[in-house]
Amino acid sequence: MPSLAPAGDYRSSYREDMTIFLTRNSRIGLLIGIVLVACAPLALGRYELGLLINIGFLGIAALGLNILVGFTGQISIGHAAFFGFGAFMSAWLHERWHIPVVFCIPLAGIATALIGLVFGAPAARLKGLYLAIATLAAQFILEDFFARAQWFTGGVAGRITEPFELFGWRADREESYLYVVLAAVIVMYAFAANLMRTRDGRALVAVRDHYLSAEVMGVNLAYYRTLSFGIASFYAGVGGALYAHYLLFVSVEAFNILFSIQFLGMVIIGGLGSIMGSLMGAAFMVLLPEVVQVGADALAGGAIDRALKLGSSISFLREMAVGLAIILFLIFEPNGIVHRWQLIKAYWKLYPYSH
Amino acid sequence: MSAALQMTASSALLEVNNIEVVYNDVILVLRGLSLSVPQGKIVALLGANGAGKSTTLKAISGLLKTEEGAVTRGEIRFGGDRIDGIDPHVIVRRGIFQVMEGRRIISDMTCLENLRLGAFIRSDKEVTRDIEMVYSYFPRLKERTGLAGYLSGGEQQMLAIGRALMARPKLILMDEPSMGLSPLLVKEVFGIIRKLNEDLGITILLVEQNARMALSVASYGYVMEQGKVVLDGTAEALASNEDVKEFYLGGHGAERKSFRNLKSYKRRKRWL
Amino acid sequence: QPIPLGHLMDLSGGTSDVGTPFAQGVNDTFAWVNKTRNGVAGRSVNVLAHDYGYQAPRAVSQYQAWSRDRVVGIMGWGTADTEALVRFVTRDRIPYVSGSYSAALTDAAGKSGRQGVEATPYNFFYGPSYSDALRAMLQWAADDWKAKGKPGRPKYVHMGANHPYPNSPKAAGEALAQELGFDVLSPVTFALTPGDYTAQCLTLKNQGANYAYLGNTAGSNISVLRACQTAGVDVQFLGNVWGMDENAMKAAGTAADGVVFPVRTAAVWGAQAPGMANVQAISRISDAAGTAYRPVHYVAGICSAMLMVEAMETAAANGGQVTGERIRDGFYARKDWIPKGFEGVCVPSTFTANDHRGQLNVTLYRSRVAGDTSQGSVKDLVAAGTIKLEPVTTVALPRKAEWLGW
Amino acid sequence: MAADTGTAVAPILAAEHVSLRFGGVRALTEVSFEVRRGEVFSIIGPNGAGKTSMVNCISGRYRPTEGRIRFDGADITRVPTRKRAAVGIGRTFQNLALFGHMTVLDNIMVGRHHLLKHGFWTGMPYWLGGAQQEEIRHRREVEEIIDFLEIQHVRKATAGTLSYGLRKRVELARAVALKPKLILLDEPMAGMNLEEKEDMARFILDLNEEWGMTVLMIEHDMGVVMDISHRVMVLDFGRKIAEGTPEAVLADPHVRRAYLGEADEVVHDLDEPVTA
Amino acid sequence: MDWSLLLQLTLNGLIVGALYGVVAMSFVLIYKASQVVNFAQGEFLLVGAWVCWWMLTEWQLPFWAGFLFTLAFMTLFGIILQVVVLRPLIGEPVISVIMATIGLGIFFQALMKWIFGVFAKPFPPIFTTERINLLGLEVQTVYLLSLGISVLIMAGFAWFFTASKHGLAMRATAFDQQVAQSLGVSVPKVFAMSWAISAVVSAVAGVVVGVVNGVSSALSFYGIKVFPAVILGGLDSVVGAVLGGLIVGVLENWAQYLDANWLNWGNMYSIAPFYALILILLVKPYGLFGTKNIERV
Ligand SMILES: Nc1ncnc2c1ncn2[C@@H]1O[C@H](COP(=O)(O)OP(=O)(O)OP(=O)(O)O)[C@@H](O)[C@H]1O
Ligand SMILES: Nc1ncnc2c1ncn2[C@@H]1O[C@H](COP(=O)(O)OP(=O)(O)OP(=O)(O)O)[C@@H](O)[C@H]1O
Ligand SMILES: CC(C)C[C@H](N)C(=O)O
Ligand SMILES: [Mg+2]
Ligand SMILES: [Mg+2]
Repeated sequence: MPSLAPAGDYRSSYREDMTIFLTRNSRIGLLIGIVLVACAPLALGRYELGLLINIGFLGIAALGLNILVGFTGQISIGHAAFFGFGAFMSAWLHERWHIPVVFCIPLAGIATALIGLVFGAPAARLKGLYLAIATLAAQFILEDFFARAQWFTGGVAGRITEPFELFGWRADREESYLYVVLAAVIVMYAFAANLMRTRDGRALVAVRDHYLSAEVMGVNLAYYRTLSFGIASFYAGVGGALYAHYLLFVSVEAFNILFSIQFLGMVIIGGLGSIMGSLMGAAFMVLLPEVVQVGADALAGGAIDRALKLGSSISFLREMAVGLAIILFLIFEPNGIVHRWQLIKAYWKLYPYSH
Repeated sequence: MSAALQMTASSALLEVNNIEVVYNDVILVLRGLSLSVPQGKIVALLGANGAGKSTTLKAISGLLKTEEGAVTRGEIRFGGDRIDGIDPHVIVRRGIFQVMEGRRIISDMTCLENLRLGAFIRSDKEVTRDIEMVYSYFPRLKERTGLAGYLSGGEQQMLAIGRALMARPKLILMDEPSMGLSPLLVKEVFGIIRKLNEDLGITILLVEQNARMALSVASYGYVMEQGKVVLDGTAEALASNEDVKEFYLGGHGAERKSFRNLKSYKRRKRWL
Repeated sequence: QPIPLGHLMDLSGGTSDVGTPFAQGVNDTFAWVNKTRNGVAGRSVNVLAHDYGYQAPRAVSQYQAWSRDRVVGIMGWGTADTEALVRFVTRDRIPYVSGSYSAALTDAAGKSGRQGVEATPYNFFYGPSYSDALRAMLQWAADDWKAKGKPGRPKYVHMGANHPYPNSPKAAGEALAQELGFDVLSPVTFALTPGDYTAQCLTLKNQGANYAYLGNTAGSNISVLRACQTAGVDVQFLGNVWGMDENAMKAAGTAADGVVFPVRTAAVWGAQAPGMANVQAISRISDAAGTAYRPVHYVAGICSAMLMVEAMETAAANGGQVTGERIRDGFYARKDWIPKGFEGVCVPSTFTANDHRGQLNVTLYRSRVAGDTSQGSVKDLVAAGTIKLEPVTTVALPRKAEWLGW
Repeated sequence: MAADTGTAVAPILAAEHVSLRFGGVRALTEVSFEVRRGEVFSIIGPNGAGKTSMVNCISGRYRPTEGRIRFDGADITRVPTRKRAAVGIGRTFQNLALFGHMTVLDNIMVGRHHLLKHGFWTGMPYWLGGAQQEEIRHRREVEEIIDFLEIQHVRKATAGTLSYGLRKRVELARAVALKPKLILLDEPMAGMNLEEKEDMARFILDLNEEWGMTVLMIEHDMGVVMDISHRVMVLDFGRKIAEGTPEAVLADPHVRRAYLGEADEVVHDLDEPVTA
Repeated sequence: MDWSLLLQLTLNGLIVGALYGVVAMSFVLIYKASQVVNFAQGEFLLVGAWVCWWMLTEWQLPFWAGFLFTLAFMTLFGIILQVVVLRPLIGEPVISVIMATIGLGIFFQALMKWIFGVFAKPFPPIFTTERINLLGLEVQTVYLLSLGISVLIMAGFAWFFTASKHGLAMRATAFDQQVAQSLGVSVPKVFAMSWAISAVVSAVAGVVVGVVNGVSSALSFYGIKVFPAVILGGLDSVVGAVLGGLIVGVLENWAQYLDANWLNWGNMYSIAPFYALILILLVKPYGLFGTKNIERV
């Protein structure tokens, strides 16, 4: 039985064997990553920082979806609506009840989790694609609600939100808000990693892999199916709230089905059932259109530009690129970025004995 | 080396030459396996769990492809033509049919529909007649009119064998046909296997854990371990081999060891 | 050193049917200004165009990028996004010429005291507000009803998507309709996308509406027109300024025949006017052959852009800096303002520090479609007279204080 | 061989007139039996006789159409499946039912589900609130099971890639992790060669004798059934046709006809003298 | 209660619903063959409608010729899609394939806008009598034609899945691709066939809608409409798909009636089917006709 456990693996206590990161290198790598992001404002412009922030809050929401889709095996096509709910909730909590934004964000997450539980209730009974399509209905129903709940969302006109503030420190610029998002990402990702290595996380995966035998093991199917919606919505809500206080404006238009689909794309491109993959998927989805834009800009004015009307078609090209990227990814790396990454690592570890 | 190679290629319907199989590009499972199945004979393939028996069958039937496995070395010949690398549905048309491990019947179809699907590659008029033939082998299938998914394990196994018959193959690869069958049915199934071979002239490569039964119907046998053939010979020769007796047949001569008294010691002979 | 100017366009979203020609007009105009007039005060205008797909959040996020790039002004588009950005542009002092003619954008000093209407000192647009245009159409409708001598009270209905843009004149229109003696029916909702609106038309027919305001853009309006034609609905449609144009007439065919709608330029493509030569010159920027037919929105785009251009020139005059504040003041510098060289094309506008209702004279046209429009280009159809824009009347609205911002 | 379990001890499991119907199919008809504490009890019978259905009734997958099932004195007929783990019933499945994408270790840890207390509230902040301690404690016990079943070498492997025999063993480990009083084994030896059957037999006996679990087993290998069970019940067409010690049951002509076929080479295995 | 309006609305709902039914059937076809929910179904409509429009206006073909060409084109289109995109995904988890269809949907939606622009384009007149009066409701002739086509297609599908061996092979493939292959079924061929048929059938619907409303990217909304329809009917039931389509069509129209007369919310027309979807699923988790999963251990 060939084992893919990394070489140089000398763990001797169960505690060590149960850490999130199997090797010291990966732990150090992560630390370096965090430090790099924290230093980003020194090197990057506000535009690039904005992209990082986007990756952050989308990554949080994508992680939630990954818990639902990747770990529990329930497809949701309504994630953007929950993301939106979190955004509106945070804005509303602040405006209506004057709760400081710091608290609004987690509260919005919890409120969204509750809504997620409501919409997840059918999950206890529905299987597979029937459930997926029920979430599609949730998407439209919530969108409709956003468009009409004037008191809550500002109706179709949307709602202006306030920037993040903590003890007089206002994070209304990319340079400062980056840290808010970074902190949130760390906390939320650590939570997820922990969840997956404890009872409830395992139960979620068990329900996905074989719900009948999970039940025999004492796992309450209805509870966990619903819970996974709650958790996914919690993440979506937190992500949405972070979005609201970044953009400073929330409107129903943003939370459409295409956005929901993009979340699915992030999860699948990043790697189903992979925690870090969610972040990678989010990064991919955020950066892809930028790359297309850069490409189009590079061609601007040239013959190709004139022939294809690149300038005025850029939106279509971006959309096409997104569609194409999803397809190509699935064809060439169906297991997601994370898998590619692991293969690269495994290759070097086993090099030169690849078999 | 082994007797397998001494058997003349001309009489062999199926020949597996020194193949290597790798899963997921990394896991090497078969390491230079060779065997040969003569036309019109039953050949048994024995081996421990995980030895690679099912993998061998899947390599022959081409189904390996569907599991991210690949034959990376060696060749497989059927009736003289190479068939490694060919798509499984083409191989079925050439006359090799695999009865997969774990029955794998289509549970949301009826028995009848499963049987009709067995005849998918055929377009002759005798399908209906063959269905009756299958029912004559397994009468209880006729009584089960509901979805096949609700059949008991044994009934599903019968259906799986019946489905293979519907394809009228030249060679059937059977992966543990007796698994989960009651003694009565095991006997029946082996009777049927023998009958298929004798009446219809179907060649059979049989993977079995029930070595005693397998060797009783087979004319030749192979023993695998860790992806290689470690022993082969005529059924009689194997049946009288001491190691085979010890590890596969479980008895020295007429004696049988009780499962109760094996406790705490572990005998394990490895050829490799 | 070029002057950065933002331009939000909808080339791909819900209103891209009219957004595309309008944006083309704006872009061509700035390119033309850069080319023939050496930009503004010797500096070329660097137009940062962005297709935001008619999604307000994307507009806001783009705005934030631009505010970092220190754009001096923005050519905007939709109602939802313009209204969402009001606070931001006011804070950052960035003059904003929108394609949205929402009346809420006209209360520059915030003196109307209407609930939910903020001061919009930096928002401008070229044309009568949606509400004023609708008021004009209602007055015409009241006259029309009388002229036809039909018995009883006419019935009026507002139709459109639940969206800030169609919603914008809803209350104002219904209030005036009431005043003018219409029975106001409950509004009919239909999405901003084309679709099958037979059910809506059957309802309309059933309710017996006589005058119906179409609040959406052309693409979805034509679906309604066609469905209502099939269902045999006998109603006079009143189009929104963005709701009808030559393209829509071609797409809708005879179903579009008879729709009355406001046109906010003094001349349409192909008409004779002193300013038309410049319009054609601008058009040639993106159509070297000079063969394209430009719909009304293209021309309106030119006039809107020219307001911005001249306001910037005013700001730069006498060695001044082209700053947001100075550009805003540039909008106040003239009365009955027609951009130079566009006489007979652009309609005069007047902005004051308290009142950004640039135009109160509303010119109404009627669409005339005679025969099959599916073959041939808009240009051919207009040339053949199959499609015609027929002037109806010009309504001069009073500058009522209570209508400000509403 | 007969068990030292006297009738004085209350049975751990009792099925009382259990019937089960699926539409027209009568999977079980009026089946009653008792499993005594500490014994190895086997159910045999032809395919489709209703053995798995019986086990499903006990583990809660199916609810009997009629009749009752008592466990440890309490009526559990209506207890939902998921609560039966806590009641003390563990099982394996006839067709493998592992969590294919989880590691062997996690598979077994799922078996601890009902013994773990920390949910997601305390699980998320792993280091606070004791979730870590709990995990470690249970991990230790699970490792004992892993050692016992000799699957150390695959503990980090993904269950779905294991060979059949190993999977069966992992499934057993998972059921054992439940700490059940009664363990239900549905054809634990199917698909195994002799050597592995011997191993499995040893595990079952150890579980029974050293871990003190009562075993209810369905098995078609008569050698195994004869050797390790204390008592045997025979089902045929959903009805109980015999019950008793293995020897007695196998001597029953009715059973021989229905299950083993007329005495011939299949049965001769069993008639061979057993070297004790 | 206004009975004549209600009658007309119902009739209108049935007519439009039949079209939903046609699209739903082609959706169910792919589902039955591969367990894949095709999110690009709406784009199939769109591509079909645009191609036909192109033939009719730019090439000035007569309707029947353009229509036949469209069908031929869509057959090819379905096959090529399958070969290029879906074949490499055979054996991957269903969700990956579903995601690929989403990618396809996004791609073709944008591509069509890019090629044909964003403005709705009308079809040339096709029938000499453009509309026919049916119980007081003016109905476009194409719609009536589509009603006939739907019935034909439905009968064809019903026969295909129960009686033909290729239908069986398709179901087997959906159940377990490996098993289907072991039976001699060529999974790629089955998929190619299902995608081609599905594309063709949707294109028929696309052309009909295009003739009625003009062609525009909004046509792809039918791809979303189809979800309530198939769920109501049950994902894998052909008859259910048609019934689901009819139900959704009628429901929309009744919702409009309710809305216009009492609620005045203005949104029920588009949202009511989704509420209905949720309600139905709460009562019948497999829709009205869907087959239940077999849960046997
Ligand atoms: N799809 C797969 N991916 C990776 N490894 C596999 C796969 N299938 C089988 N293996 C590995 O290949 C080896 C041989 O498996 P195979 O199923 O051929 O054994 P077998 O001899 O049939 O055993 P059994 O008697 O248990 O059925 C095992 O170690 C197994 O883990
Ligand atoms: N969920 C179900 N729905 C319908 N029929 C069922 C269901 N479960 C079992 N049956 C039927 O009940 C009968 C008994 O099945 P069961 O699985 O209990 O047999 P078994 O004794 O375990 O057989 P085997 O030894 O082959 O596993 C069979 O005829 C089977 O078809
Ligand atoms: C229809 C478009 C012209 C957008 C419009 N300007 C609005 O107010 O939203
Ligand atoms: Mg095997
Ligand atoms: Mg069974």
